[in-house]
Amino acid sequence: MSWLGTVWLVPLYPLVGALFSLLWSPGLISRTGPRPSGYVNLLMVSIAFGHSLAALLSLSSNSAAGQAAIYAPPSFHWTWLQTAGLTIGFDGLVTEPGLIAMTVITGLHVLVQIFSIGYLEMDWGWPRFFGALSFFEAGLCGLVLTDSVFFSYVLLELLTVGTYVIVGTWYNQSLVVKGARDAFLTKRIGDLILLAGVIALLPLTGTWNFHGLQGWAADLTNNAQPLPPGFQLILLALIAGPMGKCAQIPLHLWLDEAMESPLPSTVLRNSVVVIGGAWVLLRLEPLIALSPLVQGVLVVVGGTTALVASLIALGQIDVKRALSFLVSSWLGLLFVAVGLGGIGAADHLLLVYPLPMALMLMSVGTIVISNVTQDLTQLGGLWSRRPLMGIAFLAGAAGLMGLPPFGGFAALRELLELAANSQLPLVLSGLVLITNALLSAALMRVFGLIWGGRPTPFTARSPEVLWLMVLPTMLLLGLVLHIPQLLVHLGVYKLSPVPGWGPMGWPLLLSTLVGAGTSAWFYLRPHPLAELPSGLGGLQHWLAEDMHTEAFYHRTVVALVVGLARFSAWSDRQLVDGFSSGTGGVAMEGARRLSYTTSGRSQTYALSLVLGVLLMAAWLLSR
Amino acid sequence: MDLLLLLLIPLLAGLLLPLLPAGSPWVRRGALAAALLQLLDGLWLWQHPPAALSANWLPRLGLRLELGLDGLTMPLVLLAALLTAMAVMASPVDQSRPRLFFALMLATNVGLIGAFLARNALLFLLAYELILIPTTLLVATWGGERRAGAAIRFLTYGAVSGVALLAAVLALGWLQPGGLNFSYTALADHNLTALQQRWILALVLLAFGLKLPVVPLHGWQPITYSQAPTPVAMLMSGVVSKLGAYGLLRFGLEFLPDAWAAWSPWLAAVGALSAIYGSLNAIVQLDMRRLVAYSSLGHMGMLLLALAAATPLSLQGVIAQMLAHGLIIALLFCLVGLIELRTGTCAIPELSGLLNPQRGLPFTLGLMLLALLAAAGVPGLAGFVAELLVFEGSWVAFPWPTLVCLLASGLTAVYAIRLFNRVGFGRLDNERADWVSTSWGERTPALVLTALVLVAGLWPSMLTGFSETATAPLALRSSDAVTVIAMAPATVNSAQLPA
Amino acid sequence: MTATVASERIKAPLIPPSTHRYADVIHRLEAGGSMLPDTPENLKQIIGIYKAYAVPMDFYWRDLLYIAERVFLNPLPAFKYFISQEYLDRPNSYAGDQSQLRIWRGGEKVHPELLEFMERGETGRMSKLFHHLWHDRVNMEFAEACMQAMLWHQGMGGRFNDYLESDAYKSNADRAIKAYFKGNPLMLGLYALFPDMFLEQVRQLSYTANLGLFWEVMAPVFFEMSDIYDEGGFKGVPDAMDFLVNGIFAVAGRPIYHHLYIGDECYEIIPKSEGFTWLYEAALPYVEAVFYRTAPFRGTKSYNAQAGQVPADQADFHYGILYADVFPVGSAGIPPTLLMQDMLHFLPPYLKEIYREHRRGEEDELVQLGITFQRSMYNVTSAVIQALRCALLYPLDDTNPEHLMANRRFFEAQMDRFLRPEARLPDIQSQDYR
Amino acid sequence: MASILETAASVGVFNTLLAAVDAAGLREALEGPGPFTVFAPVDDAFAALPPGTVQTLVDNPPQLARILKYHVLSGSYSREQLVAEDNWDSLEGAPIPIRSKDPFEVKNATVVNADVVCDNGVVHVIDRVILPG
Repeated sequence: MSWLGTVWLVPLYPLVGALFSLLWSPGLISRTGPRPSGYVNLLMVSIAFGHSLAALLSLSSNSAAGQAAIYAPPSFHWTWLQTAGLTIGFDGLVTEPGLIAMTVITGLHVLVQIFSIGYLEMDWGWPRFFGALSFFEAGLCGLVLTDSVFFSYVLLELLTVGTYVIVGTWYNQSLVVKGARDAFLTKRIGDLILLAGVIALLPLTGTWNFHGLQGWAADLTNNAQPLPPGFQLILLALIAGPMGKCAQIPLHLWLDEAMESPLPSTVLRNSVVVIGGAWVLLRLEPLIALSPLVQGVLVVVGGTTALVASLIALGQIDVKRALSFLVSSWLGLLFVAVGLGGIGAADHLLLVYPLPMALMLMSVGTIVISNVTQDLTQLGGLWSRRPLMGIAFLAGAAGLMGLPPFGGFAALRELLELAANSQLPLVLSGLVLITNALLSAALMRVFGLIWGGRPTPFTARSPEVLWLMVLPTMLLLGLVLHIPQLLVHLGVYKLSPVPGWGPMGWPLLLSTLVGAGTSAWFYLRPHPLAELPSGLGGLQHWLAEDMHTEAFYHRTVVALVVGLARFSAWSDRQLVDGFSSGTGGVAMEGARRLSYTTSGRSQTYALSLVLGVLLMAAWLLSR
Repeated sequence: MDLLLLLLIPLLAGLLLPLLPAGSPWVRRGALAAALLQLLDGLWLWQHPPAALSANWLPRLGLRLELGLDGLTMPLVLLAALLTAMAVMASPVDQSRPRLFFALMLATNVGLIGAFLARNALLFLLAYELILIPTTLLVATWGGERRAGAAIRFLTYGAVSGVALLAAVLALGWLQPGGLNFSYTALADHNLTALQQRWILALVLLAFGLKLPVVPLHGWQPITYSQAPTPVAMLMSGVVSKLGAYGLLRFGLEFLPDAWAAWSPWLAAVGALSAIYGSLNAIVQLDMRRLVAYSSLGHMGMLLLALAAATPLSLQGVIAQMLAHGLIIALLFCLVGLIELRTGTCAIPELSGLLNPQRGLPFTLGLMLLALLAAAGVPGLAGFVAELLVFEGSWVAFPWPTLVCLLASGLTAVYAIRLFNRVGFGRLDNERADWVSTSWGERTPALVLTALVLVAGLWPSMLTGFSETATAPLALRSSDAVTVIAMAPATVNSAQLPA
Repeated sequence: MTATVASERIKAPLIPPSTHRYADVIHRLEAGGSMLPDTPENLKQIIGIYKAYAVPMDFYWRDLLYIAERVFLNPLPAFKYFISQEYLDRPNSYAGDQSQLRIWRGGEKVHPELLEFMERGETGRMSKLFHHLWHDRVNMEFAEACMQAMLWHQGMGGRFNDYLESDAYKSNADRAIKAYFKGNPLMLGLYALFPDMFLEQVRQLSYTANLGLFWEVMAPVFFEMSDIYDEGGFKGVPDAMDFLVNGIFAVAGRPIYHHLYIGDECYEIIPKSEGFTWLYEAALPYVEAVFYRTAPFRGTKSYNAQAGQVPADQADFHYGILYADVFPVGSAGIPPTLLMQDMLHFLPPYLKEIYREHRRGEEDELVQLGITFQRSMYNVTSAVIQALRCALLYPLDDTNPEHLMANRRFFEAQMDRFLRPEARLPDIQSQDYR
Repeated sequence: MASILETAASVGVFNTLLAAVDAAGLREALEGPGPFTVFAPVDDAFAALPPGTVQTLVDNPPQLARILKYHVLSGSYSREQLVAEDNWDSLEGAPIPIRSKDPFEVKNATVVNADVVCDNGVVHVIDRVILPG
């Protein structure tokens, strides 16, 4: 069998690793430590990476034989359920984007699991943690392989469960408990709405396969048929899943709270896991294109998130959160691209995003672990002693802001071009430019507050950390710096004169320079103006607190559910319970009358019942 | 004869057990052996379908010993046998008054199997009534502090249900044109007028709605489940309540289809109400057993929705939900029982941090997480398969109630996570943590059930494979357009992608 | 001043009783006792755990010195826990015939039980690499975490931390770095680019040497205590504490230094002639950093900056063993688990017996021994407090009331640190705390 | 007049101290012009330290020198001058607190004989070895 033909094994390797972790359940292997579970998972993840890389390489050697080879993607089929006319199959399809995604996912997992060995050096919870990481990888690989919207839902839901487990790694800690709960429930809301859409979709389209849906949509357009009634609602339901996964407003709360999980899992979550939602969204694009309403919703949701989340990120004092809100912001831009029908731009935004984000988080992780704080106000002055990590962070930041020749520039420029050609050119391109400026500023602010300025008591001693964390970070740094070359090499962008330069290049560059430059001026050296945001006091606090979204949820959704639950419990006590206590009381009375001597009332009552049945039978017999 | 064996094994064992000397370990082992033997027999019969059995018993009464096993009852018989075995295993080794206890458990089993095997309405009725007595005694004798009240209430509701069923069965039998006839074959011929069907259906709904239960007939359930000893709760919630669903399927849908079809929108609404009501109530419960009880109420609501929809797919969903819920709820009660056995409490506020690997109950809690996720309908576990079939099957018939049930399914996640967060996560209260960890013997039933829940989730034909031919003829509606085109790779290449 | 137990102490007290919340403990300390109540079981527990602690400690100090002196700035120190034979055989300065001040009567090489564990582990005989990979080994990570706590908390008494900023240190380190990377243009180039990055690493290694030299003393002290107890010595907890007090004085003046060996050549990064002593530059900072401060466990405290669960001031860190919640030991995110696991392998039979009789028996040994360890470290801290009192204040049997009041104030100030709610001092007063 | 060390040698109760000064290599310095103020512990003070304390120090001259330097002030100060301040910086670097004027107590030691004037400084005889910290 070829590497390509057996690519369905890739999600299974890490799954085996995750199962292996069960050996270290309490009471099984306890006289020795849990570290082998990590090594086993790393091994399985590496095998998965090797396999997907080999498959990717053999695919591109196929492509040398001709375009046709690429467009004859191998497929595999596995029927999960077949009953009463319903057949649900996994319908794996090995496409080139899928393989690229899979290679990125598995490769990043390898790096992150190595990183985790260092980061969690002092931790005893390896089996659960590494098992959960591998579980994530299995889910994501499955997601890029399946051609079924149903299995996409299934896998997204499993990722939700994985999030719960992994955020719950440190289950003794109170905020972890809360974070795990909120992450699970918020994502589940999105998932359930998605499920409703998935369920409603089938009777309409007769298929759950993305390619089938594409065909159905094409039929609809070609025959100029009207949209089926309720179809727009179904579409809205379908995009709810990606919205939850991509932490878009109003389902963005969980990402912030999920930051209570160990940092290595944050690296993966903020880079590839959130992308899972975007992946599904992109595959639904042919359906979305049918409805201008839904497109508009995407633009509004994505645009709002992009702008607001980058503002919130600017106000954060916790370094993990400062980066996590940027995740929402960037993916908001992707939503805008999908909403504007720019599937190419969205693809590219998706392509250039994960690695720089992972790189920044990994470099920040090495700082957090050695300096015992995530508080940006307690960090500073690390450039001279932690330069490698500073460079890594800068490379990651450059890869996300619109700064040529780095990775993110071309994709952002395409988005800007798309916005400029849309129906609302001024508003939308303004949105993109402002978001980009804010994003750049937020990234530079994090860099300045950690590496710039003067050392604080928390950073007075800050040696570089264990090689197990530095090495993967450096490898990723190399990779991130090479993304533009890779993209040019693969023909995604042209070199003119820098990768992906084109119309609207100058405004984008300008917005980056304004944003990053202002921020650098504020934060790189201890500048009196750096106190300005805190001088605004309330505003920064309000932003840092995520504009009190949590409180809002508490007053609305949570209050509603709790209120309803309390009401139904009350009515249960008053009506149903009261009623049956009443009847119970009558029955007790009857039993008491029947028997004055015995003490076992219920037995007596049972006896009387049996007698009744027998009498009835006797009466029947005698008839 | 094969069929009779299914009944005779527990019957004989139940009669012989009391003859053993008190305190003999063989009482528990004997009960377990009987249940396992019955399970084996059931599995054998599954592979070698037996001929139906028919013999005269009391011909004047229309009572014939008609027994049969079809795709509808096969899985339920297996479930009953399995859960009896698991319940016996889950009973404490030092069970008080073991001879009576296990004899009553086996008596319940006899009643259950009898009801499932019966092909005669009167026989069904007798078995149905038979179950009430041992279960009541089990709750009344071995239950929790408020067992007397619980038993009374259970018995009251059960008696009402029994009387309603009695009336319904008698009416069904009397109204047959060929004279008194309780045979299912006769009843399935639908010889009743619409008015007659409606009256009888009202009785049937009352009878089985109480047993299932659905809102607002569930008054007995929380207190009974919370007071019943663990094995009894497993058996009652796992199988006895399924008798309600089975009864609705058989007596309502099969025997009274016209009335059923006429009332099904209302039934769907009641189902949706039950689902949301049960889930909402479960959210605020402070007692694990009551929480599980309300969760069961919610799932029974979904079952009713699927029954009301009565499409081929939703009926498959009914069977799947009966099995999945039977396994999951028994597992939940089993685990809650284990926690209670060790910590001495079911009160959620008093527990925390049980995941602690050294002094908590990490093994139990690990299984608990799986069980709760299964109850919450997370993919990969049995509950999801059932819910998917229910939703997909009911959507075409009743979209709004289905949506409400979906919402209820979201709320199941709320209580599941709330329970696990409070009980599993957090810091263990060390003052309380003075217990020994669970033994492998105690873990076995939970392990077996977990394995089944997992396998059924990954390989759903375990839930649906039994019954497809049996449910299809019962469908009132077709599940229009519900066919998923299994996209063959070749068609993908040629049709959708540029060459 | 040797073991000044004032058993025949003044009948009529010269000063009024303390009104401190821990007045009982303070009176006990003033009578020459320990913070840990003097019960036979407490004695048994602490001596047993000293033994179980000393065996892995024998590995810790050897490996720490190996890392500081040999592994040094190896950029990929994958085998830093694979200690060389030379360091396994390295004579302990306070045990064996060659020692100038012999504390343990046993041999000077690595402890035989440790050797056996390294050979067989809990799983069986296999190669070092497999033992390492199967995590059937000593958890050196914890030793390094203790070192990092000392490094990160910086100045906690002594001159060590200040010296790391001095020009003398920088030029010594520079010489050592250049010598270490001789013939390695890549690393030398990096060094030229980012000298501070390497210097900071060397500072960490200096603390590694510091901790290694500290524990080199503690291991024989604990071994000797275990031997004395096995022979029937030690009448009670105060005896055990006095042994520690005397030990602290005896080695107070041992030099703390950091040498680097490249082949046979020695580079003195911190020469002995700087006059750094065991007591001031190692023991006291160690107690402050590890017993009192360390860092919040990620498994129990959120590092979320907005939650404010991590104090803004290093001096407010109180997460050491004297404050730690031991019950979650064995869970994720609780670093001391590593140490507890290390001690698990070397528990003396009488301690296992105690654990078998309580709580969950063998299943929660890790937690039970963690609590024992906590008790024992309260006793060590008592020894440190008594030693400080001895060095800086007055004898317990002093007849000058003003001197006694000075002692009282000192004890009360020490006990003030245990007024925080997390402190386990009240718990260890009871034998039921298990 | 004699130097500090000569004075000490002549008294006969400073044998340990003098031996320590030799071991630490401080003789030359203390023979110098100074002037110094020396708090000189008597032999009994050294003997009162737990066993091994002095030996370890003698084996390690730099460390011993550090402890000894703690007993020395730069400059010549009489009791009158000393009690006027709360703290005096020792040659070791750490401050020496003056606890009490009467009786004259330096840190936790009592001065048994103050103001022994020598030609390169002043000696105050104390009954306890004082330690920094």
